[in-house]
Amino acid sequence: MDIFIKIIYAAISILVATLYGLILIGIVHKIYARVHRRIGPPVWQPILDIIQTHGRKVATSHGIMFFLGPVFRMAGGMGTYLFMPVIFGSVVFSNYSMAGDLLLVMYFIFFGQLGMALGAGEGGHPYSPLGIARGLSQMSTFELPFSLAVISIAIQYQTLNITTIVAAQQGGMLNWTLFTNPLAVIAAMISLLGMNMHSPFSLVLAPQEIPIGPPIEMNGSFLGILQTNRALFASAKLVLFMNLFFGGATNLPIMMLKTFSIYMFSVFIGAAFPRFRPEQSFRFFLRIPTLIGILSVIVIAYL
Amino acid sequence: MKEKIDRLRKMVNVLQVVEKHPDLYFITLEGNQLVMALGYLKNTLNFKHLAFMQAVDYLEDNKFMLTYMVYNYELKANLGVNVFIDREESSMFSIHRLWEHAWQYQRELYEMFGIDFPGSPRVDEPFIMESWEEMPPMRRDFDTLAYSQKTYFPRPGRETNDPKEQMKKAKYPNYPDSPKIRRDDE
Amino acid sequence: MKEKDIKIIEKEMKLANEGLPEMERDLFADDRPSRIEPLNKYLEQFLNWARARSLWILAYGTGCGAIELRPLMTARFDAFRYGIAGRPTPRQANVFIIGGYASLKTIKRIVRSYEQMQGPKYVIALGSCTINGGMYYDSYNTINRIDYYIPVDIYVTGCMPRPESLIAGFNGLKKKIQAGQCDGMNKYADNFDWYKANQKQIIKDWNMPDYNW
Amino acid sequence: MVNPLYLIIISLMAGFVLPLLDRVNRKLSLATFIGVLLANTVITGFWMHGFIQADLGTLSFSTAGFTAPLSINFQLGILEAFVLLAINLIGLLTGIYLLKKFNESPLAGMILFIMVVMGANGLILTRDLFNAFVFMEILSISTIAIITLKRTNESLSSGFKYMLASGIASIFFLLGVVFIYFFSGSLNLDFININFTDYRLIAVYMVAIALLIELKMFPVNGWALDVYESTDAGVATIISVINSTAIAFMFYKIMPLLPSNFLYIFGIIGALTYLMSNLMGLKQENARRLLGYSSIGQMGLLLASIIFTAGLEPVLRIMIVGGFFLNHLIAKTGLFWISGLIKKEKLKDWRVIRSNKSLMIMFGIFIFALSGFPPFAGFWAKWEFVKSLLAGQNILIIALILLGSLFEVIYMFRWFIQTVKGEYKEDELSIMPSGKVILTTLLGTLGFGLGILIMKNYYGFNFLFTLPILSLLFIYLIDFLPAKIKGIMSLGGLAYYGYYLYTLVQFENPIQILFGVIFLVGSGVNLISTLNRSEISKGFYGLLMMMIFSFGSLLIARSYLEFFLSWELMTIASFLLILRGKNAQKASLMYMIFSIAGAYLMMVGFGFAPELIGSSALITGLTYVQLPLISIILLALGFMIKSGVLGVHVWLPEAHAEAEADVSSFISAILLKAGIWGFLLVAISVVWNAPQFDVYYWMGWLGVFTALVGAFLASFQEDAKRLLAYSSMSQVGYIIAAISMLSHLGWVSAFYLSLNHMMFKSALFIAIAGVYYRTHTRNMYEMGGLIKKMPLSFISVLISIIAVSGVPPLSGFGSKWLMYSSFIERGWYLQAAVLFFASAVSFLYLYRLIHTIFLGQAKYEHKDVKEAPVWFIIPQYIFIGAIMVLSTFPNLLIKPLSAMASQYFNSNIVIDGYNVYSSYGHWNGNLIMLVTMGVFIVPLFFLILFIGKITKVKQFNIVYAAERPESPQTTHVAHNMYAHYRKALGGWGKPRIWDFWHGSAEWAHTMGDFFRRIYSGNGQTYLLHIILFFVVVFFLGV
Repeated sequence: MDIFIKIIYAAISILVATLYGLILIGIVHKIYARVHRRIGPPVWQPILDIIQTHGRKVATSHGIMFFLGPVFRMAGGMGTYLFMPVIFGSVVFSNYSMAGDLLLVMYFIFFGQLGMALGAGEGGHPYSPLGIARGLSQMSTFELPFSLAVISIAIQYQTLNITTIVAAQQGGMLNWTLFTNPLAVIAAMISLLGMNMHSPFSLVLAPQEIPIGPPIEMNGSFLGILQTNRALFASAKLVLFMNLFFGGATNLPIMMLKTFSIYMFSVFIGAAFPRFRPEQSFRFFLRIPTLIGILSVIVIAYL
Repeated sequence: MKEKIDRLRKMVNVLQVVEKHPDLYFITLEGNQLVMALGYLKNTLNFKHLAFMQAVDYLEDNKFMLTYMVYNYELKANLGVNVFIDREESSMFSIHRLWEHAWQYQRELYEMFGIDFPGSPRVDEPFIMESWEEMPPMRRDFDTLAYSQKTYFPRPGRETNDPKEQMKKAKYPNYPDSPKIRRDDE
Repeated sequence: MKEKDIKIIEKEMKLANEGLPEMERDLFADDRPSRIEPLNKYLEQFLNWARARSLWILAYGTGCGAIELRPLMTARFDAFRYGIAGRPTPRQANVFIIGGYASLKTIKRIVRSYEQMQGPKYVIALGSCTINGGMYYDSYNTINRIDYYIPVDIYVTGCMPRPESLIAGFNGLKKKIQAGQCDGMNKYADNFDWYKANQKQIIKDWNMPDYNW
Repeated sequence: MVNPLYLIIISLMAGFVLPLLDRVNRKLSLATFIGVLLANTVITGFWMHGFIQADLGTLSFSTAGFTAPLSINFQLGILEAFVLLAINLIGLLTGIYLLKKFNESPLAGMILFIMVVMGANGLILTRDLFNAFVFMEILSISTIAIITLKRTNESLSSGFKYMLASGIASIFFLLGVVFIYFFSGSLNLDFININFTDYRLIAVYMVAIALLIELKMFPVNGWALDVYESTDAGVATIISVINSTAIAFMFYKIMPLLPSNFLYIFGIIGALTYLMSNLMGLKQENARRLLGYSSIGQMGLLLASIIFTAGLEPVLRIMIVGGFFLNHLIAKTGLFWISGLIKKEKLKDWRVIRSNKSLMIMFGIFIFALSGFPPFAGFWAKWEFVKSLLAGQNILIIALILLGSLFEVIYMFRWFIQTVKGEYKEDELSIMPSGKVILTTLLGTLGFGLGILIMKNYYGFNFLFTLPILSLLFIYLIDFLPAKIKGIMSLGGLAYYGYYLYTLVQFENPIQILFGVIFLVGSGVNLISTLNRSEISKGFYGLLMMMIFSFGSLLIARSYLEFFLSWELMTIASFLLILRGKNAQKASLMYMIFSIAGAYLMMVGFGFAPELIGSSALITGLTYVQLPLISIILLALGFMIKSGVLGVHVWLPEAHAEAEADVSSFISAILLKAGIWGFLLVAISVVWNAPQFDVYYWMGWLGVFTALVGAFLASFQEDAKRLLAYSSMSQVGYIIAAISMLSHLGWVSAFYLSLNHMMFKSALFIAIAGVYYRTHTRNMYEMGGLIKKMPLSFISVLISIIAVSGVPPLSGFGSKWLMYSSFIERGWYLQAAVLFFASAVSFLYLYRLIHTIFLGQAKYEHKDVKEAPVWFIIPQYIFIGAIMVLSTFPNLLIKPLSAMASQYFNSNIVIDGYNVYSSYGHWNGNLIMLVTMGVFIVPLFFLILFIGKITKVKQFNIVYAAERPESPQTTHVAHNMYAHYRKALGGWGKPRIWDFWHGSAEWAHTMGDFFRRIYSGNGQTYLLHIILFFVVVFFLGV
């Protein structure tokens, strides 16, 4: 019985996160439009888009792996989300965080990416592997500062358990990692730019170079699932960052406020900068952010 | 400019010189002296730039006129070099070794007029007319209207008006006839 | 034989793909497109409502009319506020704007892209040239009636029509979609042989499969 | 006991009688000739028998009715008897070998031959210095005469050079003898009992230098090379073996007279000779001259061993000196004989030897024997010699000898590989005289038997340790059977072996069981893939079983020697297996060189290690001894070479790539683990007896960077097997780093990774083998789209790469989780970050592997490709099944592994149901699996529900910017897939380590070439060398 309640809670949690993520994307569109002095689409436009893509009557598939690619991607997003506690102290939003710690979440992010990469690969379109090669390469470089930041906070809190990390940050803003370990947060936030793949790090989708990269062959419901996942995955990543660096959240509005602020960080940077070339992007991550990350580890561990 | 043409005269047989403008001359040469003349123009007389090349179909004379427009950066002047070639066995020397980009013009001329340029790269690849099977469409004896009506399912009920007459009729009935513009070749 | 059986056989009939060299026939699908009926009337109404508000244009400027899409999408006219967005791949787009005259060379690409779009899909024919050839009616190279090659949902006349008329066209398309009258996909499938014959009549070097999935 | 005088008398008599008999009939003289040699052999054989039967001490025989010192006396002890038997036997065999030649050439040849043998016998027997001089002269002069018998320009000139050198040597010797007599009043070695100090030194010095010159020490040996090059094979044998042996024995006899500092210098000269002549041999292309260099080197080694074993107990000394001596004797004789049969000068022309199977095997045996591989005598001698040198702290000598030995191995094996693998045409076949082949075979068998004899009788090895060799022999006997039968027999044998080890040997430590599973169960499953071989596959299963049984022996080895023996047997087997690959010349040579270098490091490392107490397996035994730091470093380095750690990894991709498809998986999945096993053993010792210096901290860094560099290199490969090889390097880096942590969690993760790596890497290699079997290419960009043709292989590769990458829910995540937890717990933070980076980079190559082979565009030429053969599929799916089970129930593995590691450390992980808690975090593999399945199924159903009418399209139905794809080749993104990454890395992406090793090889060859130039081929230069040598060595000594 317990399990069923847990499953229902998880379903609620995922629904909320997905809707929130979709609205978030809608808001970003609105903000971009306002920056361009446009009116912009309604904030629920992403939801309409998803209904539209699922409403396609026909679809083409290149094979089993192509078929399963979006499923892997969605499972990756759902899993990443489900293995994290979203709201500190909430039963509904604690998800399956008892299954593993921060390492699990970090590695489960790859699950969806790998599956999607395989699915897109079977599509046979040359842009898919091009985008994936770029994405994987970039991923390997921004993982370095991120992992350094994670190690830094693991040293700081003497644990890898996300709930414990959040608990340690309760009781005032100054307890947040942002203020107790600013170097780690800087390194992680820069790698968040890469993770969110807004420009200047939008190598994978790169509409003018390899339109639109891996999902170029994805159509109909495949695309719909990918878009749903994009929303869910975005909110999962934001929740992760919120938990690790910004004190977590004790209720839903706080969660939304914090994740929204974190997201705006990369949105504004994305609106302001043009895209890097791949090698520029890789070098960027391997230089300053990595140094900041190393510094944060050294400061925490040895000073 | 004149001086340059005079120097060219020493090299080749210049049949005709027309001055359209102080900066724009047209000369007519013999076909078999063309490449030599262009080479001389480019290398010695400093007409470094081939602006374009084109063909005109003189159906009545059974001739094509090819025009090579070259440009001198020092004089800031254009020189059009005309040659007449036979319309039936239309063929001309390729100048892609003088100006590399000429191959593209030659390819177009081959497709549109059927003028062959032996040795020009990719000259027989379709330029814009993939799978064209009729005669080259720019030849004046090709009736495009008939072809279009035969091929492209014309929509019935279409009315075609002369823009001038139509404008006059619909909008400016009192507008006087504009003076006839005199053109040089008339 | 009953009519029903004939239909089934037609459905299962594979395309010959005769334009392709023997070696390449294995590399292209040879299924025929078929008519798809909506599952449920009310669901279809709901979906049409959503479809009408989420129109994804294929970012493919087939002619000079494509120049009008820039002001349409940018700050002046901002079509995105109606849910009209560009999409770089035909797999994901559902609106195809034929931007003006379609030359011999372009019609091949238009057909290919149209067939690669996943239905329901809509075609907006922009400019006079798509209707009767416009000023190119007597050209050796410009087709006169686009609807002989792919089904068209909305025509926007003019040469060139301004973005305002294009937006009007979109509004018309929206109304048609919401009314469930945009069935180009099924029309194309039903009259597949006729369309194909027309296409093949002008595209002489048919080096693609009969239906580009 | 026959009086040794008869040896001399018979020979002299024969010398006189032969001309007479020859008048009668050539057959008669030949018979007499052989008869004399036979008689010599028989007599010495009787002596040897006598000495073995009863300890007779040393017998002295005097001449002319007087006793020494009045008369010349012969001394005959077991040593003399042994050496005499050996050289007379070789004399006899060479005589038989040359029989045909003597039949056709003038009689003088036979007489001279007998004289040489007689001179050698006399030199060995006599105790009188002047008498020794006489015998030496007889030996030299008859040798010179026999050289010049050939009557070519080269042989005449080389004979003349010989004469010059030996003339000077004789003068020195004679002068020295005169001085000795002057100082001591006696010529008899037994009666010279004064100390040759101060000015009297010159006396013995001259004698010794004379012998050194005759022994062809560096650099006064230029003449000898010309001799070796220009003479007949049989004669070269005489010079290299009989002549040199007798003089070396003479040196042994005068050794007591020499002061110790000179002895030390002579020893160094011996070792230096070994090093230099082998260094110069590197550049040789002429077979005979190469053998000459090798002979000279071996003489140097012999000299060094005679000098440096002086203080040892006699049996051991005989073992070492006799081992080197016999090894040289047999191998060099054999090689010279073969060179006589081949009649080709150039090394690469020796490939005609492949027309005669047994000769080729013998060639291999001689090469292996000369390089000091078990079970040949040289191996035991080298082991004991290094040990004794270490006891005497003679590091310099060890360095010289081992370096020299390395060079010898390099050129010997280059020759071997060239010969065995070179292209050869059928019409190059030359008919070999079968008699000589039989003789050579006899000799090879003799050498082999001798090695086995030492192994069984001196060391008394357990049956299990000889099993690798026996299995090789046994399977060679049944090699005519089809491969499938042999494979199934091997599988059965392996199963019984595993059962036997498990039940009867009784593992002392669960870690042994873990590695037993990796070695034996892993091998067993991998063996299934070899059943695909349809042809007979000659020699394959023998080598394979030899390798597998060596793995087993490594597990249960109880002493350093047992371990090292098994290690070397494993090296032989794996080398020959790699060599079986089609283009494996370079790869196998590199493997051999690096293996040997590693083995030497290990040998020295074991030499430094304290003696073990008791007879338990090494894993227990090593815990009771404290290894010195130098030993730890050397051993660890040796093992790391075998596992391909950064810096010494260059052999690894070559060997993996070029080995046969089904061998690569053995190398990667199992052979590398042998290195890990050794590394672990050293670490176990360190855990209990921590060294002063934290060497493991740096090894940890080495492992970490191995992981990173391996991952990067793998990403930039075009060759699928090379990619997997670098991936193995990367994974081994993880394991090395995890072991180096010396913590509980670290070791658990190392064990976990080892087992996991064995499974997924086997599956991957076998899958790629299947792909290669069908597509006949290893270049990934030539494949593509095979998922539709080979779905089963695809699934297994998919599961494997998920397991490699560490993505949950499969078992790879367990290893990653354990690893990072342990690194953070241990305080190795930056290392953990580098490993994070490495594991992120590993996605690059994994995706490349699966994409470029299975996804993307299929090629026209692979239209009719079928699924891999069932024999490849079965083992893959066994591994995949195991991975899936361990992923779902990770505690099946974590619990025992934790128990293994907690023998050495305090356990700090708590296992509660399916939960594993470390001090930093927790992990519930089972729940992860369930949740993952849940979140996978939900979108799957959703998709199936909403997808609408789905059309399955083909590979060219892609949106190609409104065009259609031109061809699969131009549409498949595969070649240089990560070009942008390479560009981003800039100068860091250059293969510097390759450049380093290439540079080293180049440098060694240049040095060899440089030193070779001192041999100008001019007799006067050689004389100058001798004089300079005389002076310089003297002043060095004084």
